[in-house]
Amino acid sequence: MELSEEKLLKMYQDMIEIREFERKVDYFISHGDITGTTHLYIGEEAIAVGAINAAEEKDYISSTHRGHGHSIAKGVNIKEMMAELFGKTTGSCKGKGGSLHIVDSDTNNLGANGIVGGGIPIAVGAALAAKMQENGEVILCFFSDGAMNQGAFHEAVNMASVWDLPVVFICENNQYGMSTSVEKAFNIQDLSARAKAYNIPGVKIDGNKIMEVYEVVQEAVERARQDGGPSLIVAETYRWKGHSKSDAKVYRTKEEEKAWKERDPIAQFEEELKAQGILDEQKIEDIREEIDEKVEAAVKFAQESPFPDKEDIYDDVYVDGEVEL
Amino acid sequence: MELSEEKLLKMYQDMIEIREFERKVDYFISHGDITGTTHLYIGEEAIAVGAINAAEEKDYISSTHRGHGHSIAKGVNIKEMMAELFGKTTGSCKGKGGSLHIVDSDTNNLGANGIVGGGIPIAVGAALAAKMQENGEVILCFFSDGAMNQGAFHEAVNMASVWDLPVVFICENNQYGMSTSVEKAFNIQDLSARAKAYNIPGVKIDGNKIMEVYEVVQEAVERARQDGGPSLIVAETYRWKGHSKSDAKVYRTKEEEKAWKERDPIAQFEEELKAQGILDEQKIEDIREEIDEKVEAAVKFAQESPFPDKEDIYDDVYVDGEVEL
Amino acid sequence: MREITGRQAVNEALREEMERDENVFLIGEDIGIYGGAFGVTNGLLDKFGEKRVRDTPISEAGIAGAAVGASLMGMRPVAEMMFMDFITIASDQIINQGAKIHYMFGGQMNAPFVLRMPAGAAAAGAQHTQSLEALLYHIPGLKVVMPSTPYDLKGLLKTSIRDDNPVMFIEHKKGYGEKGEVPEEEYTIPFGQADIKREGEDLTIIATSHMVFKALKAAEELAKQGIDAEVLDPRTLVPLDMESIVKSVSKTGRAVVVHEAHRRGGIGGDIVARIVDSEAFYYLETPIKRITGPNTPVPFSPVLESEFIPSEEKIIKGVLDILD
Amino acid sequence: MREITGRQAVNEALREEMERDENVFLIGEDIGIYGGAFGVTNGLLDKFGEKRVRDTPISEAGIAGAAVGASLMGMRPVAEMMFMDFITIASDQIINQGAKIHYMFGGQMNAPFVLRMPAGAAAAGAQHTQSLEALLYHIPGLKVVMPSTPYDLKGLLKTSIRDDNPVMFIEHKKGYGEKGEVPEEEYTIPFGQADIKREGEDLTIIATSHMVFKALKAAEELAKQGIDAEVLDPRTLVPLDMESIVKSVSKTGRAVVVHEAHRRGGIGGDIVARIVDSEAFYYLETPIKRITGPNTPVPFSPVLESEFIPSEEKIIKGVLDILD
Ligand SMILES: Cc1ncc(C[n+]2csc(CCOP(=O)(O)OP(=O)(O)O)c2C)c(N)n1
Ligand SMILES: Cc1ncc(C[n+]2csc(CCOP(=O)(O)OP(=O)(O)O)c2C)c(N)n1
Ligand SMILES: [Mg+2]
Ligand SMILES: [Mg+2]
Repeated sequence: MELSEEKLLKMYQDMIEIREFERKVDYFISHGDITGTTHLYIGEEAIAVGAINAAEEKDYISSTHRGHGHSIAKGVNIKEMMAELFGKTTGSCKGKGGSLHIVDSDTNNLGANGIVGGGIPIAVGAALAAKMQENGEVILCFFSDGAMNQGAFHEAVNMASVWDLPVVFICENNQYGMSTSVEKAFNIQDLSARAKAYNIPGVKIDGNKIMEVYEVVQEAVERARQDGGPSLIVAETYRWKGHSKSDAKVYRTKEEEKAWKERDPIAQFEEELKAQGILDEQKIEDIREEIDEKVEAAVKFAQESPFPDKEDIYDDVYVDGEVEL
Repeated sequence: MELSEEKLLKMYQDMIEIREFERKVDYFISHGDITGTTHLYIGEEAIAVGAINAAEEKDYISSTHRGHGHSIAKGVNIKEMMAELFGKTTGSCKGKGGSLHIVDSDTNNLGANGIVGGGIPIAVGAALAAKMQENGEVILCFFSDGAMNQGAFHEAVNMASVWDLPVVFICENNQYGMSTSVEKAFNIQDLSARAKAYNIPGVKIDGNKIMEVYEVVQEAVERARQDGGPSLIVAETYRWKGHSKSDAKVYRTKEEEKAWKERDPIAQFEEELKAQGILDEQKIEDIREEIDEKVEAAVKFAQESPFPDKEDIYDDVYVDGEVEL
Repeated sequence: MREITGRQAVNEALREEMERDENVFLIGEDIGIYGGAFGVTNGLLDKFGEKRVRDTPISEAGIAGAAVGASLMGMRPVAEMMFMDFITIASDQIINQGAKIHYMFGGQMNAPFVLRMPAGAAAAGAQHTQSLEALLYHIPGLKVVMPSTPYDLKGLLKTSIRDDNPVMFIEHKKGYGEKGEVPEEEYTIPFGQADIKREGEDLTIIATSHMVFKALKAAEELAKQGIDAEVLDPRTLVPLDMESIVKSVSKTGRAVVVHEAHRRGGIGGDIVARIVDSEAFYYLETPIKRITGPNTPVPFSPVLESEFIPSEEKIIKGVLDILD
Repeated sequence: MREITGRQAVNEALREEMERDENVFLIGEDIGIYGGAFGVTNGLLDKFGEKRVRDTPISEAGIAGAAVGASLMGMRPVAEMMFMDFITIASDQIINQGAKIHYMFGGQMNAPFVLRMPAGAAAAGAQHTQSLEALLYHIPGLKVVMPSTPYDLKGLLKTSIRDDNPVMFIEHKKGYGEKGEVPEEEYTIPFGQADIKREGEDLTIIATSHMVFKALKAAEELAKQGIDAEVLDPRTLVPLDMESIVKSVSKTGRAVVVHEAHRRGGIGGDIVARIVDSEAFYYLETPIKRITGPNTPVPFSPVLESEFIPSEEKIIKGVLDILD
């Protein structure tokens, strides 16, 4: 896999940006500036960044409730995303969506989803369109382990398989759906075994190794693009933070958390890039500084942006026409 | 497999009874005495009879839209079932259910289901109860190929697997869901491969060979009874008739139909029993006569029974209490 | 003018829209070689091929999701639920996804798909006979169309396919066999325009879907008794043409609402409430009656099923009740 | 009397019923060690073990189906949907199976399960905030309970668990934190009995779930302006205590109905229609107003969400409108 230095650095930057963005979100959630709850992507950065960079810009993604990382990797304007979390009118969804519904049509991002597994049939529908339009576009469909036990997963993956649709199913197996471990929710250890039920390629990979993610996803994307049908990739990873704001994490041990943190996807990639002479301490510092500024600017934008007007509640229910009162 | 002559004869009789019952239904459907539509079990008799006889009386079944055969094998009173099809007040459901909702709590029959796959989660719930009650009961859950692409199948089988529930999933693969062939609806040839997705035993068998059905189901039932968890059995078969009343069968060939009819499960079993000296022509004639009489009696009962009163519409909405008008 | 059936009307609308716009395609169970459980898509596979008349596995959530997803990419899917009762399986995609995408995404995307589904009692038991329009009517973001005549079926289906929002298109099984005049020429019918199917002065019968035919027959009977009923068919439930309803009820001072769905929580209650909350309240001379299916599942037995379905006689009785 | 929160009230009801009847068990997502997304089942795993407090995979159709199936075998499952919005995934099991089993099987079987689910807007966007009671209210065979206070939550949940029919038990997220008096002693509350939460002479405010608290506050405000509002909480929607509603409205001659759900097709319309079709019609001095969530999905931004939820001010304004 020969990647340009530029691309490798971009991927590294994306990972840092995700982590720093999420740290800020964590802060503002716990301080009440962001209302409701949110699901942080910290610890899983290698998957979104590796996968999305393995595809082309014209390709699409569908995302999840834990979706900030996917959106950043796909190129969302983080000012707008942060403003959305703050419920501001300048947000990605004009404040109507919040964290669970970040979307970005400019970057071919079909949006996050508050329903576990809810985005999978939609991704398959998008892939059906791509196939009918013969435009060579591929859809990356992200979800986590919990979603694999939704009926929607089953129906949609089967349809994608039967019709050879250009979609890559990427399971971010972060070992838990909320408090429920994969051991409790599945009777299989290797979730990629589910691919056999649909006769599509299935592979389990180390989701904390960005280059592994990149390579495997790229292969799957190219196969899909050549009309070779869908694949299932299960990337093993871990969410460092609680499931959401109010999670006391009583269902897992500190040791387990520690072990996974030692396998930090960013630190691992950093080591690689250092070894390749692409990164050094100075460069890392520069990058971090740049990203800090970018994230700070997003926060500032979000904070300074106005809330929507009350009357905006009636907009966007229908494309045309009015809401009945 | 040592079965008593008595039991073998009973199984043979059940198969004949199903076929003759269904032939009568076919007649009365096409003559308008039975309204609506119905789905005939002709050609698939070996599965219901083999499977249900491999279990014990105390075990339960859950059935499908093509459910007359399961009900007969489980011991339903065919007078009541026929009366139900005629919409009579003496019917299994007092005329409220019709063919799609035959049920018989006396014989531990949890009922047919109009929703493809709809009975699978219910069977799993029943199995959960059996497990909690530690009563050694097993649930036989019948469905056909089409149901395997319902999300409900996926969710329910996974739960049964994770909790080691005493349920045997029996797919009657009759090659079609309505007009849609297994080839069109699946990208796998052997549907029992789906078992791997849940790490349960999965096996494909000849569903037109009753003793094969019997043996494989018995093993699965005993495993389930010993707390060994669920299994998936895919029994290959064919429905001789159209999907339902109005089916012109344009989606399949006469040759295919002929080939399958040559593999008639009843004729095959008859040959076996003859070879074993359990059956001869005289005995066959006696059995057929007896069953003809039984089915005729059911028809007579159905025809002579009264329709419900209009006011009966308001009964049975709730166990207690009234319907709001 | 030529007469065709409801079934043909739907078929023609699909055919014409598929000819007009190559992005329109059909997806559903057994809609291809089988022609649909009710024969509605007959012949379309031959004309447009498997790509545009796509048979699916029995996966209603998958079908609805495919429609949502494809619609986001510029396609114009027309998905079929073989029976309306099966929206229960697809309802996450309908209610939480399709209906809300435009709104929760702040207008960034829209989902222009149509979901066609036959409703209504027709000898098939509790799980194949429901009229569940109230469930869709409640969900902001959906448009809900429920036509009666072949003319309305055709014109409104064409409008539905061209609409930029998710449209729930509810057909009635018994409407497939009803005949009516339909011009050869192209036409569409705008949403939100009720149709006065019969003019009258003494009271307004607001009836939906197949009940329109029964209401019209009841009105003829009533005419013999000197009662002049107006029969108003809303045709689209969302948007609902309250203006015409209010106008009619203000004129007649009396109303009955007729639908086949269960009374409790049916759309009839909402229509009553909207009338009561309008200027028509001040013209009301009598309570507004609802003549509907009862609050029971739909029973199978023909005797019970015909008791379930609001009959001409029950409509007449309901009308006479409020005229006393 | 001691005061406890809505959350504690539900928890106590579950605990007591599980102690009373060993067939009662809980099933749902993250209800065990996590104690439920809203902490409602806290401590129950410790007390009753994994067998009776069963965490599931994220499979709502499977959960509902498991509840239906287990209930047919003599168990008394209490299943939780983590958010009411997820009934969309389980709705085939709820609507086509659980609700209809007793009826379509001619009374041969019954399905005594409870489905608990938190509804209501609370800063979580369009897919986690809906009040979808209208969808359940429409389906014959279901009982639908929607309590407000801790006292009602506890007493009605106990009744629900003992009921022999499928009961949809709708909690409000904001009700979990509300405090109220709840006796130490055992009690249950019968279905179909509305509670007059405040007596008054000038008009009737019919309010459900968390809107009861707002209606009571509005009534206090109105009292300062010399307007004496009666606040009626139906508590159970199916069965609905129309007798009390008709009595109250006949007394006051005026009514407003308040719910958080979207107006169109919400239960408010049905209640209005039932009032209009009752003897209370003849006592009505003004139109009946509905004060409800608008016909839009629930938006996320706090500014928009608080515009969505009917406020004390809006209730007061609605009341003043009809009093003019
Ligand atoms: C259908 C549905 N069920 C339940 C929930 C509540 N919920 C939100 S996230 C979550 C856990 C999801 O687990 P997983 O799919 O593994 O994603 P992860 O949070 O691990 O990224 C649950 C149960 C939901 N949003 N949607
Ligand atoms: C959820 C659902 N979708 C569609 C239907 C309509 N339908 C009834 S039977 C049937 C075919 C079922 O195929 P399969 O499960 O293979 O059963 P078979 O008829 O072959 O016994 C269909 C599509 C239904 N009843 N339920
Ligand atoms: Mg996970
Ligand atoms: Mg089949």
